[in-house]
This record gives sequence, C-alpha cells and structure tokens, in this order.
Amino acid sequence: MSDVAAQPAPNLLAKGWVKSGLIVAALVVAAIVGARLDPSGTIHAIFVDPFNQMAQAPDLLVQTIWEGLVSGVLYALIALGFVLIFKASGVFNFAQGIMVVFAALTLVGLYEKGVPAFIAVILTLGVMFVLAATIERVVLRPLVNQPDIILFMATFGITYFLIGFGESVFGGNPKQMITEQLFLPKGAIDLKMLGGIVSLQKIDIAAAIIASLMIAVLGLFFQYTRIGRALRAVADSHKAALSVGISLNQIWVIVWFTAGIVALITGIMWGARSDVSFALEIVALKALPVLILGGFTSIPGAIVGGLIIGIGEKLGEFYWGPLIGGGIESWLAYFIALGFLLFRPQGLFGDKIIERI
Amino acid sequence: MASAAAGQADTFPKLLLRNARQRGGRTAFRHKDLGIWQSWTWAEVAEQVRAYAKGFEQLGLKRGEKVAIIGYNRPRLYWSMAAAQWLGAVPVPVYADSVADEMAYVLDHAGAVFACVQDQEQVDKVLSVAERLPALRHMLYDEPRGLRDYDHAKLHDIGEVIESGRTALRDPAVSAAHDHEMEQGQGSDLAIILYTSGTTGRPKGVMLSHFNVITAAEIGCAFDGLNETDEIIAYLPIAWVGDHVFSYAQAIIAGFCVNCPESPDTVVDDRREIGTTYAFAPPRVFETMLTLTMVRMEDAGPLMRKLFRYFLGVAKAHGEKILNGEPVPLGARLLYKLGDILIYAPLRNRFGLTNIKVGYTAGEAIGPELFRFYRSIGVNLKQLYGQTEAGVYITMQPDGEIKADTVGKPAPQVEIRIADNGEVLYRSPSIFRGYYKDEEKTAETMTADGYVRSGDAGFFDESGHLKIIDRAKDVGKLSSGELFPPKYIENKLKFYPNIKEAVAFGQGRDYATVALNIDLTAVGNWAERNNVVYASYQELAGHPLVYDMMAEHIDEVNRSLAAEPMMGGAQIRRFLILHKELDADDGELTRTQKVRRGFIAERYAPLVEALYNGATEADISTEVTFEDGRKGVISATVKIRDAKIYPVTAPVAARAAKEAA
Amino acid sequence: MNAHSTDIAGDPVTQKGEALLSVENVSLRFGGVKAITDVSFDIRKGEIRAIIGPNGAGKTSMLNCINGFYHPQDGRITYKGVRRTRVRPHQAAAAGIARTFQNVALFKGMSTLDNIMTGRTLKMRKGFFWQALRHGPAMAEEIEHRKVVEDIIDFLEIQHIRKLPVGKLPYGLQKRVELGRALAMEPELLLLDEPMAGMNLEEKEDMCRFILDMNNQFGTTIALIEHDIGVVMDLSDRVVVLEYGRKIADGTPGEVKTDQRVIDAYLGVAH
Amino acid sequence: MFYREAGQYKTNYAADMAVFPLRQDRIGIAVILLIAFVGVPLAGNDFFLSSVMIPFLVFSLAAIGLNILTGYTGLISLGTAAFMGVGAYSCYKLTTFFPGVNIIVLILLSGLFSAAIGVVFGLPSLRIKGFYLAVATLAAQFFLQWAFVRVPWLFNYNASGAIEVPQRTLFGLPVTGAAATPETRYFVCLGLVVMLTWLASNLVHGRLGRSWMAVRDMDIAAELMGIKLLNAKLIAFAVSSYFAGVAGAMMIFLWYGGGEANDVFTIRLSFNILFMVILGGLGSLIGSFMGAAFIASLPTIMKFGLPALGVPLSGATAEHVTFMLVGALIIIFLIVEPHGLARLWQIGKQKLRTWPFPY
Repeated sequence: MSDVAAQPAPNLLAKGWVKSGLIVAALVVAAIVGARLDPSGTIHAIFVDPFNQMAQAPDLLVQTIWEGLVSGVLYALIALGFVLIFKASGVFNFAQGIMVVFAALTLVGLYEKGVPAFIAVILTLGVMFVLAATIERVVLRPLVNQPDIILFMATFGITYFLIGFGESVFGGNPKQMITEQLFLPKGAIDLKMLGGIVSLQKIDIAAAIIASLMIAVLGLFFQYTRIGRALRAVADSHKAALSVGISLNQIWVIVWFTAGIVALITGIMWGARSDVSFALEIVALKALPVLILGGFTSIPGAIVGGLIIGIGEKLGEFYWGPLIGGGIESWLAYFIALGFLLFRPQGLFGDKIIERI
Repeated sequence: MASAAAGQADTFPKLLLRNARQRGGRTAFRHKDLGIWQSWTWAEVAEQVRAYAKGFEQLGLKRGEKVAIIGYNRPRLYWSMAAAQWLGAVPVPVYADSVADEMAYVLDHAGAVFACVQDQEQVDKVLSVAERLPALRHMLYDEPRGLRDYDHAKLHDIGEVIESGRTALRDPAVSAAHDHEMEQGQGSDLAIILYTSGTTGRPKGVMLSHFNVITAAEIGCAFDGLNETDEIIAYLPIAWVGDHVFSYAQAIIAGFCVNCPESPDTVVDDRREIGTTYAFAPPRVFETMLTLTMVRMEDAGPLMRKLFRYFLGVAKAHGEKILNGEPVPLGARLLYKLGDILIYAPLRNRFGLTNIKVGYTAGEAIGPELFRFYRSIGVNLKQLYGQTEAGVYITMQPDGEIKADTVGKPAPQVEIRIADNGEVLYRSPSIFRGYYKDEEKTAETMTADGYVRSGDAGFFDESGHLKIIDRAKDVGKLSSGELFPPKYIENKLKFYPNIKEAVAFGQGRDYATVALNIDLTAVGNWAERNNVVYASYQELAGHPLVYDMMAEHIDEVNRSLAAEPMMGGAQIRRFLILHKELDADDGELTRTQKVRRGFIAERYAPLVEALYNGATEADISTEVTFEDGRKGVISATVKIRDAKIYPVTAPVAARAAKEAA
Repeated sequence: MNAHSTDIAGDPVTQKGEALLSVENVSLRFGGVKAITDVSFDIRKGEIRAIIGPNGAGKTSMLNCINGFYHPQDGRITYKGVRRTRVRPHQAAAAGIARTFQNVALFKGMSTLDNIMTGRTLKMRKGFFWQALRHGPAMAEEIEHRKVVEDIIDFLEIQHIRKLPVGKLPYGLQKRVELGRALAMEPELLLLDEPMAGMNLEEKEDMCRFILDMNNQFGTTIALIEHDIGVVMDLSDRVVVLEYGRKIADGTPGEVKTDQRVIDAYLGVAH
Repeated sequence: MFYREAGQYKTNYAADMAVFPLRQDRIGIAVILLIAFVGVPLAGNDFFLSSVMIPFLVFSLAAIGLNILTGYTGLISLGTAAFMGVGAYSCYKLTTFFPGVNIIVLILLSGLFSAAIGVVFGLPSLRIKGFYLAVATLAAQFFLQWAFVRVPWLFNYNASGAIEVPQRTLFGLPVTGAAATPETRYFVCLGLVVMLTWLASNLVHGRLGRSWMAVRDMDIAAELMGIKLLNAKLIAFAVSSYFAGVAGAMMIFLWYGGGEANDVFTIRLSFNILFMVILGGLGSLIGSFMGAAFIASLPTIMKFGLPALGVPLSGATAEHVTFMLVGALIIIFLIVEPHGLARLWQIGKQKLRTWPFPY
C-alpha cells in the first residue's frame, strides 16, 4: 500500500486551495453547529464552559475519561484485528467488525444449545479457524494479485454473508453474553475520589487487563516464534516470508485465525457491556478512524489511536455534545481522525512515505 | 457503357472533368490518414488535378515528357498521373519497393524529367542515384516529414505545387489556355508506360494509349456492371497494370470511389472499415486470410469449432450452387441460410467482404479448395487471366460459369488462339502499342496479324474455358513430341493434402515420371488413424500402404490428364516417394519454396535413372544439412512403382475452342 | 507532417545557444540520505543534453527537481531566466517542461489516443458547461486537438495502436506512446528518463530517430538520461556525468569520453 | 456476430469520437430507449413501475455519481447515501421556499447543494488517498446523517422528523405526492436519468473525463501533464455528489414519497451503491446501470423468486438468506470477473464482433 499517502512536496497547507477549503469546511460545520447553539454566549459555551465544568467536577471528568478509555480499548481491539490482517495480506478487512459479532454470537449460541461455557469457547475458536481457512481458500486464494479495492469489496461480501449466516443460524434477536459462566466479574467498584464517586465496572477493568495481556501475548508471539517472525517478514515482503519456509496461504490462514481470536475476545468483552447483536456492526466501524489515526500497519498505533478516539469522543460528547443537540459520538471520532490525517497523512505511527517515480 | 461518352471524353483528364460535371458531389477518393478517412469529391479532385497540372506546367513540364510516380497508393500520386496526362505528359509509375538500382534503370530508361514520390524514403532513394538520371529536373513529394532541411531548389511539396498552380489559374486567360491545353489530348496519345517486372532481364516499358486503357477499363466495367456506387481499396502497387486499370481507369470511367489505406500493414482493417464492393487480390492474400481463419478457429471453443466445421461442410455442399443460381433443395437452402447468419456473414464481415459485388484473383493459379471456400461462403470470387501488354484483360469468368481450374472465357473484344506449341496468343483493341524504346522486343512479342504472344501455354476445355498450364518455355516435350508440362502435373499432385512436394521428370524422355514428398502432418494423421507404425519420415515414406495411397492419387491425376486435350501423353508412368523432405537448406527448393527441378534431377540421378530403366528399387545416399548446420549422409533404398495409364479421351481440338469463343 | 505540424514547435522565446535552464549548486536530501550534492549545470536552448552516470547517481532525482516533483534543500534552478526552485509539477508543465519516466507512467486504463490527448489538457480551454454538452465549442476544441494528436501519432508511427488500451501494449510501444504524450504538450524542454531502457536494437534506432527529429523539426530542447553510452555519444550535444549525487564531468561527448574520472566511474575503480 | 462493421467508416473526427461509433450499438441504444419509454409503461403494472423500475433508475443515477468518483477518478467514497440525503433535504427546503417553481427544476437544483457539500468533504482527498480517504468519507456519512436528525430546520420542524413530500404538478399532472401515478413518476425519473446520463457520458468522454482517469491511473504523471490534482478531484467530488444529490431527491420525492434520514440515507445504502459500482464495473456508465439492476433487483428476486422455485421461506429467513446470497454473489462475481458486469458485457460484445473467431 505504498499509495496510501503521499507527501511529495511540503508546504501544502500554505497553498491557497487547501487553506480556503479548510476555512469553508470549518464554516459549514460551524454553521450547522451554530444553528443548534444558543445564540448568546456562543464562544463562552464552547471555549470556557466545558473546562469550567471539568474543573468543578473532576470526578465526572475522571469518570468520562475512564468510560472513554474502556471503549477505546475495545476500538483498539477491533483495530488490532484490522492491522494484523492488513499487515500480513494487504487486505483491508471490512469484515473484522462482523467477525467480532459472529464470534460472540457463536459462543452464546453454542452455550444456549447446551454446550458448557469453556468448551463453547474452544468450539468457537474452532469455528473461527474454520472460518479463516474457508476465507483463505474460497475468497483470498482466487483473488490473489487483484487490486486492493477488489479484496476490500470481497470482505464486504464476507460481511454480508456472515450477517446472513449468523442470523439464519442464531436468529436475529439480541442475546446476553455468558459473562458469569466465563468467570468474568460483574458489578462495579465505586472509588471515592476528587470529591465524588467514580464508578468502575469490574468487567471494564477485566477488559482492560485482558486486552493488555493479549497485546503482550501477541507481541511475544511476533517477537519470539517462527511463525510470528514469518508474519513480520511477510509484512515487508512476500518473498521474504517464503524464504522462511511458510507458504503464503498458511500465513493467511494464521493471520485470519489470529484476527478471529482477537475478534472472539473483543466480542466477549463487548458483549458483556451490552447485548450481542448485529447492531454492533455500526459500532465496529469506529475502528476505522482508529486505524486512520494509528496507521494501518502499526499495532501500537491501533492501541494509542483507540485510546485517543475513545477518550476524545466521550469527552466531546459529554462536554460539548449537549451544545449542539448531542449524539455527536456518531461522527466525532471521524473528525478527530480527519484532523490528524490532514497533518500526518500516514497516521500517527505510519512510516513517512517518499514517493518515487 | 461509356463508349458514346468516350467519343468526346477520350482522355482521362477529360473523363475526370466529365465526372466533376456529372457526379461532382460524389466521393472520388478517400485516404485513411490521421485516423479518419479524408475524402475528396470528383469536383474537388478535378479542381486539384487541374491546379496541379498548372503547377507542373510552371515547373516546365512539356507534352510528351515522362513523369515517374513512386510510392504506395496515395490520392496525390494518382492525381499526379492525371495532372501529367492533362499536359500530355506520360506518367511512369514505379514499384515503390524496388531498390535504388532498379529504380535508376526505369527512370533513366523512361527518361523521366519529373519524379512524384511519396516520402523522404523515396526522395533519398532517388537522390542516391541522381547522377545516373541526367534527365531528371524536379522531384515532388507528398509527405514533407523529414524533408525540411533538404535543398529545395529541385524539390517541391506537391501541396505547394498545387497551390501555386491554383494561384496562377485565377487569371481567366491562363485558366482558359490551361483548359485548351488539355483539350489537345487525344485518345490515341500515349497515356502511360507501365514497366513489367520481368523475371528475367531488365524491365520493359509497356506503352498504353488512353484508348487502350479506356477500352480495357470499359470491358471490365461492363462485364461486372460496375458503377459509381462501388468502392475499391487501392493497395496493390501502382506500377502494376491491374491497379492502374482497377483503381485509376475504371474508377474514373465508372465514377466509383478509390480508397487508399493508411499503411500497407492496415489494409485488412481498412478494407473492413470501407467494406469494398469490388476487390482484387492475388491468391496469396486469400490464402493468408484462410490460413489465419483456420489458425484462429483452432483456438476457439470446441462447440464453436464444431459449429464452424459443420457449416463449412454445408457451404461446401451447397454454397457454390446457391451462388451460381443452380437449383438446390429447400432444406439445404434453409440450412445454408442459417449458416449464413451464424458463420458465413460474420466471416465475410471479418474479411471485410460483406458488401462485395465481385472479387478477382489473378497472377498465379489459385488452389481449387481455396477458390471454392470463398465462393461457398458467398463471396463472388472470380479468376481472370491478364497481362500488362493486354491492358490487363485476356480471359474472364462470366457469372454462373465459374470454375476453379480455368481462368474463364475470352474477355469481350478479345480474340485468342493457341499456337502449336501450346502458347496462348491474343488480340484486342486494348493491347499495347509496343515496348518503350525496344522495337526488337516488340517485334518478338507481336505477330504480323496483330496477336500478342502471352508466353503462357494453355488450352481450351470442352466448355470453351481457357486453362493455363505453365510458362510456355517451361512446357517441355516427351521424346514422342507430346507436351510435357511439369508444373501443371506437379500442381495437380500438390492439390492432394497428403502430397507436400512433387517433382515431374520427362523432358526428352519416353514418358513422364514423378518423385513425391509426402506431407508428414497429413500422412502422419492418417497413419495414426490406421495404426500404421513408423519411426521416421523415411520409414513412413517407404511404407507400402503409403505407396498404395500415392498410387491412388496418381491414378486420379492420370485419369484427369487423359481427359484433357493435349495432356494425355503426359500421364505418369512411374513414381517414387523420396526418402527425405526436399529442403531449401540443401538447395533443393528455392527460398520461396519452389522446387529446383534441374538440381534435384542431378542430385538424385540414380533414382531418376531407375525411374526410366524399369528397376523396382534403387539405392541412394545424399548429403544433408541438419538444422544445427552439421552435415551428414542419408542412405536409403527407394521403391519405384508403375502407374496405370488411361486411353486419351479428349479430342485433340485445341483450335476448336477458339470458335467457341 | 501536415499543416498542423507547426503547432508542435516550441515558442522561440530564447535564442538558440542561450541557457534555457540552469541548475546551480543544487543539493537534495531524503532525511539523512544525500541524493544530490552541490550539482550545477545548464541546458541550452535547442540542444540535446545527456545526463549519465552509474545507478543511484541521482540522475532521476535531478529530473525530479527540475520539474518540481522534488524540491531541493539548497541551490537554485532557473528556467527561462526566472528562478523556479519551488515550482509545483503542474506549474512546470504549464511553463513548458514535459517528461517521460524511467518506468513507463502511462494511464493504463486509457487508449493510446486518450493518453496523448491528456497531453493537450493545458491547451484546452472550454469550460465545464460546454464539455457537459460535448457539442459546439467543446467538440470543436476536441477535434482541433485531436488533429494535433493525430499528427503526433503519425510522427511516431503508432497508427495501428491508436485505439488500443495502452496497458497491454508491448513495452517499446508504451515508451513511444509516453513520448507522444509528452510531445503533445508542445514542450520547450523535454526531460526523457531512459527513453530506450529495455528496448531492442531496432526500437532503439526508431527512438533515436524520433528524438533527433523532434529536436530538429520542432526545436525542442531535450535533456535525457540514458545508459547506452553509444546512444548518448550519437545523440547528445553535451553530456553531464553524475556519480553518487555529484557532478564529475561536463562537456561534449568527446571530452567526457576521455575524462579519467568518468572512465573510473564506469569501470568501477575504487575511490 | 450481429456486428457488421464492414462499411462503417468515419470521414470526420466528430463521427470517430462518437460515444457509440458502431451502428449496431446505436441501434441497440435506440431499442433500449424505446423499450424504456414505450414498452415498459405499456407492459408494466403499477407495482413493477414503482417497486422495480423507479428504484432501479434512482440507484442507477446514484451509481453513476459514485462511479464518476470511484471508477473514473479512483477515489473511494463510503458517503454516497449522505450526499443523496443532502439532495433530498435541499429539495425539501427548496419546495418550501419556492412553492411556485417547477419540482423538476428544484430536483435538479438540489443537486447543487449536494455538490457543494461534496466539494467540502472532498478537500481531504488531496492529502489522503486510498482507504484512508474511504474512511474520511465516512465522516461525511455520519456527520450528515446526524445533521439530518439533529437539525430540525432541515425537516421543517416536523414532529415526525421526516420529509413530507408536497403535491406538485407538471403540465397539470401530479408528479409528486400521493396523487402522482407510478407512470408519471416513472416518466419523470426516466427523463431525468436519461438526460443526466447523457451529460455524464459527455463529461467522461471529454477533457475532464480524461483528467479524471489520468488522476486515477497515475496521479504523478497526471500532475506533470499540467493537471491540477485538487481541481480534478474536487470537480469529481462535485459532479459525483450532484448526481447523488439528484438521485437522493428523486428517491424521496418520486419513489418513497417521504421519509426520514435514519431510515433511508444510511451507511448501508452507501455500501449498496458501492456494490452496484463495483459489480457493475468501475469506470463504466453502462456498468452502473447493470450493477444497479443487479443489486436492486436481488432482494425482489429472492423474495418472489425463491418461493416460486419451491423453496419455502419465511419473511425473516428470506431476508437472512438474501444477505448470505448477496454476500456470496459479491465474492463469486469478484472472483469470476473483478472488473464487473460491464467487463463481461465488453467481452461478450468483443466476442460478437470477432465472431466466429475467438479473438
């Protein structure tokens, strides 16, 4: 993906076009936003009031940041799945979000069919492996060497198929995650701090810990196993990977399976916080701005990006959202990412690209 | 059709003006240039030619002087001819691909004072021999590319010459004088000198008058009903009589449109775009098209191939009859119609022959299979026999009387007689006035009573169609004095796909014999089907069953020879199959794959000897060159067989046909 | 060529022999990597100027600086007497600098004709409205430029591939189309980056002919990078030799050929 | 096979540069138009017109819009539905402000607003490319979708939050609103789509189209040809959004007869239109129609076709199976012909032209 971003010559922002365009963009957003604002004290409401609130109720600020942190972790987990696949196969896997839902649904569905919880987990892992192998055989292999956009579209196909398949098998109704059966903690810890109470859900703490653990494991896997090194090699060059003695097809199965494991864990965590249903699909799209921010190929980028997006959007929603009617969570993440992108087209951790001709 | 008109319009410039008056708005010339078909109407062409002629005059061209025309088929080169004729000068078209030396000879012999050439390449060629051309005064070119830095003292852009003439013609007095100059021309004036590319010796300049060329063109136009709606593509050398008559004379007489292709490489595409109604091509063009068809069809899907083969079969069975208007059962007619929708019409479209009214092939013998193929898919392909000295037409095939193995009946106004040695002699109003600056050759060629010796041997068959056997000088005699036409026999044999090459012997001998080469692909296929096992060409060639097969072919050839007048004596008595393939690397074939009969007779002398001494086999060892250049010796014992001889059935009535004509 | 051919000739703003473009003390770095160090030379109006040197000598980078694709950190580039060090590529194009690329950079999804037509973009003026109608002025303009393009097609002898998509053409023809596209811009300065790379002898001869014809007939100034020393010696008026981003020689082909440093560089003598 | 090219020659550049240089193609287009204008209204019932043909036309127009951006200029957009929404809401506001102006004029004008918004969201395209840009267009999708819900001014402060389509007439015939017959609406849609397709075809065959494709195929070389990348890209965004906007206005005013952003202009619609473009064929106007026909008709075929084949399906299951099949078909199509239906059509046409030869 050498064409992801280009910065052939510096000083683009100095050029009139972009500058005036940005001003227009800002004006449009401001106009729409402005229409929602109380006409009196607009500047005060935007630039002073929120910070006042933060200072006055630091406990609320901490609570908001924590909320953001947790959803950020989950975004980061989805983004992680993307990055794994993108790094190893150059495929922009749009189906990652659905894989999360599908994994969670399978787990719950198996449990509902009477399979013990942990066996269900193992079986689900098996299902994810079968899925990875099938995708490699049925989708990726015939499409090898096709342009990126074609592979991208194919993952749309996978998405649709998995939605239809999942709903046919498990039904379309939202389900409850089997949190207790997996010995995940429930309830909340209330911390007294900063003159108020900050409530931390235990499951969220668990999620943060498990996510950190998983990232650590993945890091070790990449660093110290033969397959892991091969995976890193393949990210640089397909030929290099072949020289390690692992076929490209095997590598694809392995990455997709790894992404499947990540998806299952994400699904469990997410399912524990809300219902397990295909409504998650839209939420999963949030991983995309995370990717923009972190760069498509950087695992640390995915994590940091996830946290920035998670915290940023919660803060924005909580302190500035009400000013314009709320619900800005649906798009704020994209704007944050876009803002970053205009200044660093290759993402936070992406490599600077020198375009050659 | 134009005989009456020719009374007044007896030269090409006059006919051109007639066209400008009668059909001024119709397209006269098209040239695929810069991506589109640039077009000129008759009125525009007449105006251009008129101005061009004035430009010529300004450069000093005089009545009777010669103008060389060198290049591929370009409108402006055709106009150069007309413009020269306007002034009573004589155009001398020259083969564009001839090397500088040949060109120098023709230009010098003709005494060309002007040369109108296509491009830089031809300019360079002429300049390289300029010192041998003292008469040459000016050179005009069509394409200025690359010529910018040349010395323009004697070099002119045709466009500028025309422009300059046009400017001069603004003066009414000059204009009138210019037209008067043209009026001076008469039908009996020399219209053109066409140099024949003689296979031996220097080219000879065939002089044709306006009357000759106009008559010839009218014969053709009337014969096939050509009119102003026809389209022709001009791609054959402008120095060749066929092109001159078809693309210049007939176009002006009938008023049809001449289309000049973009380049020699794009003729096929250009022909398809135009969809010519009147076409001419030597057999090799048709052959290449058919070969390409078959090769491409090999890559088609199996279903498509089946369909194709099936309908080609249908076409073979009924196509020609339908084209000839003969009765065909309704079922077959419907089947053919279906084939037409599915295969034939698309094929004709691919060949660019969709709108074809009549197509001609000439120059050499066309294989009957090839000829029938085109006719069977609905292309009205005909053969004609012609020569430069005849102003082209000698014999033509009338509609409904088309045969693959004859060249047709004498063309209108042409009289033919066959000399005792089998040579074809002809006489018509369009025959040439003589060779330029070569009285001796002219006298050799013309008989006292005005017949022209064609140099070809032939005979009339029972229906009055002329069959050409070979060059008259190549037709030999057996010791009995009967005709022995080796090439004719060889060609008959080579029409069998199993026979790749044949060499006939018999000159001065008691009877005719042949040595054969089998076609390894065809016979190999046959062997596979019939479980004949063989390890090499030599083994297959010596196989008794293969000999039996060849014997059958020879039997058929003998039977057909027996049925033909004067050919009965040339039946094959004995034959053998050579143990090796004749090869150009060994000098047995020319590089153009023609057998070198004399060389072969010498090289395989023991075998030839055995053919005549009654032996049933003979030993031979020959030196061969392998593909990697190494030399080796092949030895073999070659079997010789006798063939059956049939009693001669045809009347010895060579002259009888003349009355039929 | 026909009457349109005069359109292709460059506008003789400067006298022949005068410097059309001069490069002074130019240095270019990518991060810590020095691609070009302190290189100066000039290109005179109407000449064929060759830039040669071993792989990685910075030749292509030099061309990239000239047409504004890279911006050198130091030094100045003057074109037609105007300093243009920080020019953008499309501005360079508008100023009459065209180029071809080492690895053919054609628009693969388009036909030969359309590729060359894109070279006319800067000369086309009709607005959006007329283009949307594709009748009247816009069509007249298209036809006018099509004529120029057809002259180029004729010049380069690529009539038979006029309507074929360029992606599937043989390499030699692609190079020719690319040259046609650059020529369609009616450039004053034409930068050719290895125009003959990967060609067989016959194709090379054709290409040499086209380059010389272009130079002769239209007066186009040409700067070319080429590895085939024979070609360089035959074609060029003057040669500049780069090695490791530095200029090691500059002069006529004859002078350069006998320069010891050039001989060393090409024979790989260690420094 | 049916192509008889012999005798079709061009004597001027205008004919040579025609969009359909072959006579058979021109006849084909004429026949299709005849069927569309005469055959379909005569043969189709109301259901067919309003549930099959009108959606097909609307989607086709939107697909053409996206194809100009993605297929011709190489910029992926996942925000088409949002730009359609801008058109729909603009049209709604315009009908409110200018009740006297002809509705067709307003539909055409509403595209301009969409184009303006499109340009704004197209600005990042200079700096970011490929999937980064795709994600950036999601910003437009979600922001605009949010705005449609949260800015009550856009829907005239209706309690329902939905656009309520007023009745408007053309030559006395009701074109929009409950009283408009499917035939009328069909004819209006058809007329608009035919006209706009013609304009799109003109654009892509001209200088602008070449600039777009140049940017798509090799942006660096395009810039060195003197093409200003930002200009070319922004014009592509503008034109693309214009088409999307008009399609959106048509969708609400001529097809749905009213509706709410969250139900209609969702990201799923954006995806669907992207499918149409990819399956139909990137960089092909005909492909846009084919893709629209395919994607738009698939659910209907599933709904009515499978039971007809004897596969009994409940409504919900049918929907699930439809999803699976759509997903599978997308993958199969991509594998069989990554360049879409248009390429298949091209190949078929080439076969017919070279028939009986394989090439």
